[in-house]
Amino acid sequence: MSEHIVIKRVSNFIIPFIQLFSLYVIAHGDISPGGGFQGGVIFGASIILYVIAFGMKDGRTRISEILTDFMNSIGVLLFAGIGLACVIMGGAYLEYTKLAGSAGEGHGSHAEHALHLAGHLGIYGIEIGIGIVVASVMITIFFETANTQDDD
Amino acid sequence: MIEIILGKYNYWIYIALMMIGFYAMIAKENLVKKILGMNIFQTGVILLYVSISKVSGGTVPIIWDKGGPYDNPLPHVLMLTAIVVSVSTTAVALALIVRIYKSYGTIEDDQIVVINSHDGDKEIPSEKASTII
Amino acid sequence: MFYWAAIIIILCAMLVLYRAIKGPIICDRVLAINAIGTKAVILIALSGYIFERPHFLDIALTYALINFIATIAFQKYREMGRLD
Amino acid sequence: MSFGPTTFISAAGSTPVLVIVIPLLAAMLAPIVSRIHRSVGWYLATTATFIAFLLSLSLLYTVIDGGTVSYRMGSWAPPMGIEYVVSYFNGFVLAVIAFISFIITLYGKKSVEQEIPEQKIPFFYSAYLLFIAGIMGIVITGDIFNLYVFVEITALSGYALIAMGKDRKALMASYNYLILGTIGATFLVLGIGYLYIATGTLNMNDLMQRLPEIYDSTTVITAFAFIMVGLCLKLALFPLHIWLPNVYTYSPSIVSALMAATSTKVMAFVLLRIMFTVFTPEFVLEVVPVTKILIVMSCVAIIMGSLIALGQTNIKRMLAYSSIGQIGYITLGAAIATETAMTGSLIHILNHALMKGMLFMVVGAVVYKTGIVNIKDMEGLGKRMPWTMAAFTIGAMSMIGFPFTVGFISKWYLATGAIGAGMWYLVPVLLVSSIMTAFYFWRVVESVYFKGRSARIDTLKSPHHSDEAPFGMVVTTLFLAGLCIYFGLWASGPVEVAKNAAAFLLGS
Repeated sequence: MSEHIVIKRVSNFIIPFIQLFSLYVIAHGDISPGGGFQGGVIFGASIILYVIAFGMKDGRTRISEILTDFMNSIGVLLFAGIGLACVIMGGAYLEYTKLAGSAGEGHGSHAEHALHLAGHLGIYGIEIGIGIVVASVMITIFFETANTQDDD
Repeated sequence: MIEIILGKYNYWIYIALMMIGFYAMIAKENLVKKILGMNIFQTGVILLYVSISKVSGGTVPIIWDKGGPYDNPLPHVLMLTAIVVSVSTTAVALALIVRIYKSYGTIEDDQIVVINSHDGDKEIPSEKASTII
Repeated sequence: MFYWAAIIIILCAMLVLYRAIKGPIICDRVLAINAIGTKAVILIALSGYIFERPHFLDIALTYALINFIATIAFQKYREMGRLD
Repeated sequence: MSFGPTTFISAAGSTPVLVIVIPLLAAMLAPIVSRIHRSVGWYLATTATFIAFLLSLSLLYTVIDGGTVSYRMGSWAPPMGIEYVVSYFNGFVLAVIAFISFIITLYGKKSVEQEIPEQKIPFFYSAYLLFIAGIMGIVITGDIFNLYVFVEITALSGYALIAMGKDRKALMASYNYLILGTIGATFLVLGIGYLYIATGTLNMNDLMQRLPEIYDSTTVITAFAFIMVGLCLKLALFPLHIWLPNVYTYSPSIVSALMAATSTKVMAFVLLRIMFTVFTPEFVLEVVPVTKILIVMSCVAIIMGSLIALGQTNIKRMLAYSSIGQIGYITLGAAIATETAMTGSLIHILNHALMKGMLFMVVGAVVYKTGIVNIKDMEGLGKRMPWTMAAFTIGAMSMIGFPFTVGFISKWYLATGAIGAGMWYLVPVLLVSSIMTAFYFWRVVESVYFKGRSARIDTLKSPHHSDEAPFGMVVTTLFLAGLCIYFGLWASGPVEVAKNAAAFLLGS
């Protein structure tokens, strides 16, 4: 698509904003519509737009196959790892407030603040994990289905 | 009678959607059309769940300082999971169809059945076997 | 006010839907689907006003992005016969 | 982070979730660590399934000592949060599943290396471990929607595993399973939706307490019907079995073994669980006469499964049809719904997992060594692969229900249960099916031991190597064969657990 300068320029301009927006959606997942899944889809869509505009080869140099494979695993590992961290800190699986550790013990506003923070950070970690998985899965599916070469 | 039809229209719509999808899954020969039918089939169930979560006078279940009654958020969350499942099933099915097309050269179910019956029930090829023994 | 705007937009979407179904050539249909998508974006934003929920703007933005990407993808597929 | 004593206490208390999380973590690690060396995937899978097995065993002992274990995800109280429950009943099934999947993983190294293309092996183990994690999740969860999610995780990884078969028919088998499995799962989720409409809860204990007041409502009966149809499709009860033979025939050997040993068994378990712990025995016996329908369907499944198996020439397909018949035994015991018959049904979950897993492992070894899947090509194999074929014979005897094998125990309990319930007319069904089982296994045994060598085997001859399958495959197969005998002679341990589980299910 070498002659399609309009699409290339527009995509170049718009992709950073799409990615920024996806980060916004992930980060505000706990208090507004959106979350890891939605943010991940938007991030994946930005890469898909890049590939559509610039071609598969250019896209693979930016996001290599190894990277998407790693992202697939790391997202779930992040999720499961946070759950296990909660277990190691002495709570139930995915009991985020235990992540505060000793700061969350006792009474008073300080401990309450620590618990609150731990809860939010736990959820952020989970959301980021989900976002990474969804984005990489979207990219993988697109690359695999759009691929016209016979490499099977 | 009219109350049953109008008062519970969400059930009628979901049943209609499900049956359209079900018909496509069973009757269509084209593998991709079956998958489309499957998506409609699952969408029917999603519609059922989302429509039962409506609370009269309720608003979107995102906490908001105006307050007021909220719709039941639990079915929405459940359906988020079901949508993810549906998307992944579709992705797996499409990947399968791509590979079926590569090895059979067609995605029509009846033609594949014919090709399979010509193939017969031959052995699983085991190229290593002759060298091992 | 917002209600009326929403109703008019739905009517417009129906007009475009006619073109999408009838459309003799594929370009008509793609253009029609794109136009319906744009109307949906505005409809989501309007319903944000109607229900007094600014969160809906996020959804409208996302929908606009997806709509844009889908149109480009479809046009590329139509022209090149592939997506990569 | 500090690793104090609390760490270990909470980790020990978290066993129910660790059973699932460890295979899940391993599934996600497999593609990454396989970049170090390609055989790492197998070591990872073995370690993960072994740890899961140990954990499930410790869970079973905890349950036997101290009664039902309940685990709250994220410490959310049960009706709101997801609860994992381990009782007598599912602790037993969990241990069986974990054990069988560990043995099959141990068995599968060489087989996987031969049958799966090398670059796909990491993803194979990833999907394999995901399948095991999903199947354990189905057993352990106490939340009915969570159950649906695990059913779909299992099914999705299952589709991928089946499609890795060498024959291109594996693709179509996987596709057809996908279509029918999705219909089944969607009916399941529809039924769950109706239950949620009727009661407003998704927790199984909560459902059990709230449902009896509204047993006569149409919503509950519709929900039950949807769930039953969905599950019967998933567990391949006779008229709904069409996806199963192709799946077992064309998937890779290790996947056939794993799926034959676990997946339909687990679905039968879910059926039991929904019938008796979400609904109550009164409901399935009196309000809706589902047990009567299920008895008829099970009998048809037992007879027809054996009958169709008689006519098969492909050994994998024969075993698949035999599985369809054996599923009938499990549902039959559930449908008779007395304590003895239920014990037979539950013990058959263990026994059939042992026998059918082992038989498919034997077939996998034969395919690994010779590539033979047709029964008439197996002539003379008894001399060439004596240990493997000895294991096959034990498995066949056990399937027939020979005394001193596990198959006898479960048939004995089923038959006495049927007579005890006054359903003596079921005994001829069991007898006829045993005779037919004897016939179709005899064909194989005759061909293996009492015929000259087939031309196909002679072409494979080479003087330099042993004809027996690799050591790892033979040992694991023989170990399972030994267990078939062991649990046939000293059946009291599992029978005791199964009896308690049956009593728990029937609420007495």
